Amino acid sequence: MSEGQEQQIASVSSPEPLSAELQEIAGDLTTGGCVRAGRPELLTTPENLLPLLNRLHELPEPYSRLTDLCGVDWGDRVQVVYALCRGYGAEMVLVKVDLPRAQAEVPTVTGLWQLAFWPEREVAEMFGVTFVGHPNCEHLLLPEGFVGYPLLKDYEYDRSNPLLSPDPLREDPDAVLGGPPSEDETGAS
Amino acid sequence: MTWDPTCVTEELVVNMGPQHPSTHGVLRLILRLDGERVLEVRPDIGFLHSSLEKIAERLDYRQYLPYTDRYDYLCAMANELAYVRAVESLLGVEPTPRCQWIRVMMAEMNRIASHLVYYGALGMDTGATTVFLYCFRERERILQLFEDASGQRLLYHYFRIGGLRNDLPPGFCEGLRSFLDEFPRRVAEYDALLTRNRIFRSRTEGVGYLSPEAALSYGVTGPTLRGSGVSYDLRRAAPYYVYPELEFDVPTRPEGDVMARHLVRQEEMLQSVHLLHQCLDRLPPGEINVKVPRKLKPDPGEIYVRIESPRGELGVYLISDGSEKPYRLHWRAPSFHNLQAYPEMCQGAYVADLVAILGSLDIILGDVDR
Amino acid sequence: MLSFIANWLRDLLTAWFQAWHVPLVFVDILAWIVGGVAILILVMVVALVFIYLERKISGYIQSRLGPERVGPWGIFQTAMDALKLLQKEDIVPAGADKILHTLGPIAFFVVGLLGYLVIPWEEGGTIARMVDAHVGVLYVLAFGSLSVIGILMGGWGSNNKWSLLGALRGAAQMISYEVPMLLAVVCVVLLAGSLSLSTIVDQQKTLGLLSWNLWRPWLWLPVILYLIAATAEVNRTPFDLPEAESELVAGYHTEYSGMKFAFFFLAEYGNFFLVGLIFSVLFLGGWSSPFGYPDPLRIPGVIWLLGKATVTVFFLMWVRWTLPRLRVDQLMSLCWKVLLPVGFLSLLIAGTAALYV
Amino acid sequence: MSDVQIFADLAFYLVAALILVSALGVLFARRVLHAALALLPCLLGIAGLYAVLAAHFMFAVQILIYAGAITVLILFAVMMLQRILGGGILAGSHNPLVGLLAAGTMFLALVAALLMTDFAGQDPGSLGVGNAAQLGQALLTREVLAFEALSVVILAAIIGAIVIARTRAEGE
Repeated sequence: MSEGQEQQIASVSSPEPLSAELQEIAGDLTTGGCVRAGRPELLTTPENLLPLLNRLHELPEPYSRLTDLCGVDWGDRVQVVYALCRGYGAEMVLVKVDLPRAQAEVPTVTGLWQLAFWPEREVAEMFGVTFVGHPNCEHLLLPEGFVGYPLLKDYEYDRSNPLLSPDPLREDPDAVLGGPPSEDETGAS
Repeated sequence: MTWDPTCVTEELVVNMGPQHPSTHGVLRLILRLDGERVLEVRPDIGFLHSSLEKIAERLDYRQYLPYTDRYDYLCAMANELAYVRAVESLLGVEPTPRCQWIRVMMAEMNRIASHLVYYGALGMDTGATTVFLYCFRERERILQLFEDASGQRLLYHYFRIGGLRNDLPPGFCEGLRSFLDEFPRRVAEYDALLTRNRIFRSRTEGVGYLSPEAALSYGVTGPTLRGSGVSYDLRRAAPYYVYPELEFDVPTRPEGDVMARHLVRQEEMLQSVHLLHQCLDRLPPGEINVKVPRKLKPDPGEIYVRIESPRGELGVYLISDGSEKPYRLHWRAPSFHNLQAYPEMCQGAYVADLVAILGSLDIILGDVDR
Repeated sequence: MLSFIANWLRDLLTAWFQAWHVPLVFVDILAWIVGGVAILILVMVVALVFIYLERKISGYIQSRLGPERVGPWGIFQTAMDALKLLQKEDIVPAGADKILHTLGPIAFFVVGLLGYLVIPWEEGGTIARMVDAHVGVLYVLAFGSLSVIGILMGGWGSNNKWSLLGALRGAAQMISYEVPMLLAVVCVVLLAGSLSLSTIVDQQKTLGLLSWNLWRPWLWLPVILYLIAATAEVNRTPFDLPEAESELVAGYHTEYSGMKFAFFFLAEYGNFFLVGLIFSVLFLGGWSSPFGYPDPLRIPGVIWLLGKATVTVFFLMWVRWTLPRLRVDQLMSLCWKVLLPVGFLSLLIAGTAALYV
Repeated sequence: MSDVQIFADLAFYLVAALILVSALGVLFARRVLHAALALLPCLLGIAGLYAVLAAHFMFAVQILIYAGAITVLILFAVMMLQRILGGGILAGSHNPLVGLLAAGTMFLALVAALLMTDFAGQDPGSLGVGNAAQLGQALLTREVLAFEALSVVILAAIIGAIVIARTRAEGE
């Protein structure tokens, strides 16, 4: 096909080394990296995540657009994957952070991109990752009070246990929503 | 009665949804209102969450395919396209040329069908009920063609790993061509009925502004982004299949309001017509399927595939561990990210604007909640 | 024809009452009751017919069929729907104000009926003749202004925030649009020199079609003004904000079911038809035949009036199924910044015309 | 003419009863909104009185202005205020003494006016209350000064209301 098309047919499972540019700027902040199917991947640690993202942002042609954020459970560790784009172009880099299952904490990137608010909440509720500094890490897709992290590989639905802990929203909506002091003024009672 | 100058008017907290005619599904918006003015909007999502990503880990690659239809039910072809392309890339399989052309054709037809629903729904949201029925009349013809090809009207399951369910049925191209000949006139009709209507213009112009910077930060894509003046279309930026060989424009509008997004979608329908004409003219003969093993066991590895769905950038992140089942599948759902920018657009809006802005985002709750 | 029947009834009753030594004033009272019941039936029938017509016409406009299952062409569909509504459970939401919740639709319905009392159905055929002779126009407007109360009661009494918003919208809208409507009507009154609807019709009957108020250039502004304001008064698209389905679910009648909902619905169509009737009386020559006076075709005036009103109503339906809805602030600025000045201007024009033409 | 007299008397008593009952409703309703709504039949009843007196113009105007506009305004204000003040307005009296005093004075004044007016010598037709044309003539010729003065007062009130609302809105 044409030049611009992403060359991904041949080499999904056979990674190649990183390009010189990425090697140079990211080398000391990463714990590994490769190019898979024409797309660079950088592996980093939670401490180095924000500096790395900042450095990618400061490139002459910056990887400035976060398009996606998701989690992967590798059994012993949980990985958070950030997909960054070079502006509105085809080039894309995946930044991956490995977190130990026992203490899965990673700084939030909501300060850099507004996009991260919801996906981080989703990863938090699905994988049990704590995003340090996230302003509001309540459940997003799952109901309030859901027990467990369903996208972890070892999650088992246990019929004997209830899926939900008591729902604060149902108990006292106003305390949760910060709503008006009382509802009965709306309509005469 | 004591006079309290700090007390202007009491705020009203209202739940819009989850069951509301204009939330386009089960979306709940928590509104804080000052009279008719909106002070704050907080979307509450997840009512349609169906664990599609978890389901993928329990099924093999082929079994999961029908689920992709169900996730964004208005553009099932686009979802199938993204998924099939991801799996084929993992397997190292390239579909035949005819198959690629047909896939692109189906995706573009689905784009028109999806935009038609958007168009009518926005009309409904602003109170013009008739254009909705007109749009469904035209959509019906596309659905009829889809039914001829795949046997299904909404959830097609037409694309298969390595090819298609079947070749185009006889009469399909003629039917499509007659539709394409008529459709631009219909769009002109909608344009006269809705877009150029003064009331509609006053309801949409300057309403729901989204700046390009905010769009970038929120990761807004698709027509919503192009309505903010950013010319970004994956069919152009990172083309796939036969798109590099096709000629089309990426319509953009600089205004960033509801009307801009509306006009972008209207123009996109015409561009799709243009694309479909080219597809019909150049559709090559030949095989539609390539041989793939009965048991699909891709080598361990991962792939991130992006396509331009009617709603924006649709991404599939697929990891294989060498077994028959995907190790992890993640959808980058365009509606999910577009909806996140919604409170930003609603600043200073009226209650009635909320509905129009939501309509202009063209979200599908199945896509948001997955 | 109507007055013939009425006179016959009256003579009969008078004879009976004299025979039974009952004071003759009861003949008048009875006549009023009969008239009231007749109007009640008329409004019910009109509402059913127009709901059916609206469905069929909207179907035609939207290139679909509309109801067609119950009876030939579905003509019994609305009647069946009304029957269905009667059987439905009457639900009063928790925490609602029961009294207001119940009174709302009734008030709306009754007020909607009262306007019919002064419509001149044919020559001299008004039920409240005394009232019409002095202030027919004002009377209609006065009772039009009361219909807000029913909406407010319903919206407030439902204990639903959407209903409340709808009721507030409705009240604000109906009060505002009363002003341009009054101005439009006053223009006609100025030219007629009378507040009586019968007199206004009488002045348009001589040459049939040609003497309609509609053709007088100095009344063209009021015609437009009245149509716009009246559409707003009966809450129809593009002014259907109080019940805006896509925004407020159904506005003030969200929480209504069964009979009460039917009352709201019937009264809405009753009001709608009343607008058509008044428009025909004010601008289309009311009961008079378009072919001159006396009618060469000998068709009863009622038929002409109903026909003219139907045409007006059809026009408004056409508008409804074509246009989108305005927003609240646009609605208000349209009323106060456009219609009101235009109203004053047309008053000026009509006054000048009344003096010099 | 005794039949008509009976009819008129009957209508008068009915209307008077309606006025009294609804006025009591205004006084004793516990919710202020109910009180405001009870005002409606009261005002309609007064319109009915005009109708009994064959003052049709006053009848229509009474409904148009008082029942149609002023009641709605009061309802509006009550709905809004009830939300502003949070707790809702109690429809009780805070100052019964002042109220009693005001009502008593009003009552005395009305009784005095009733006693001083010579009803028998008045021909209702000459007053022209029911006739729109005469009323208009009077307003624009004999009473034009009072009419204009009133309109100025109302204009001032409107401007005042706008000013108050404006400063409130800016003070947020």
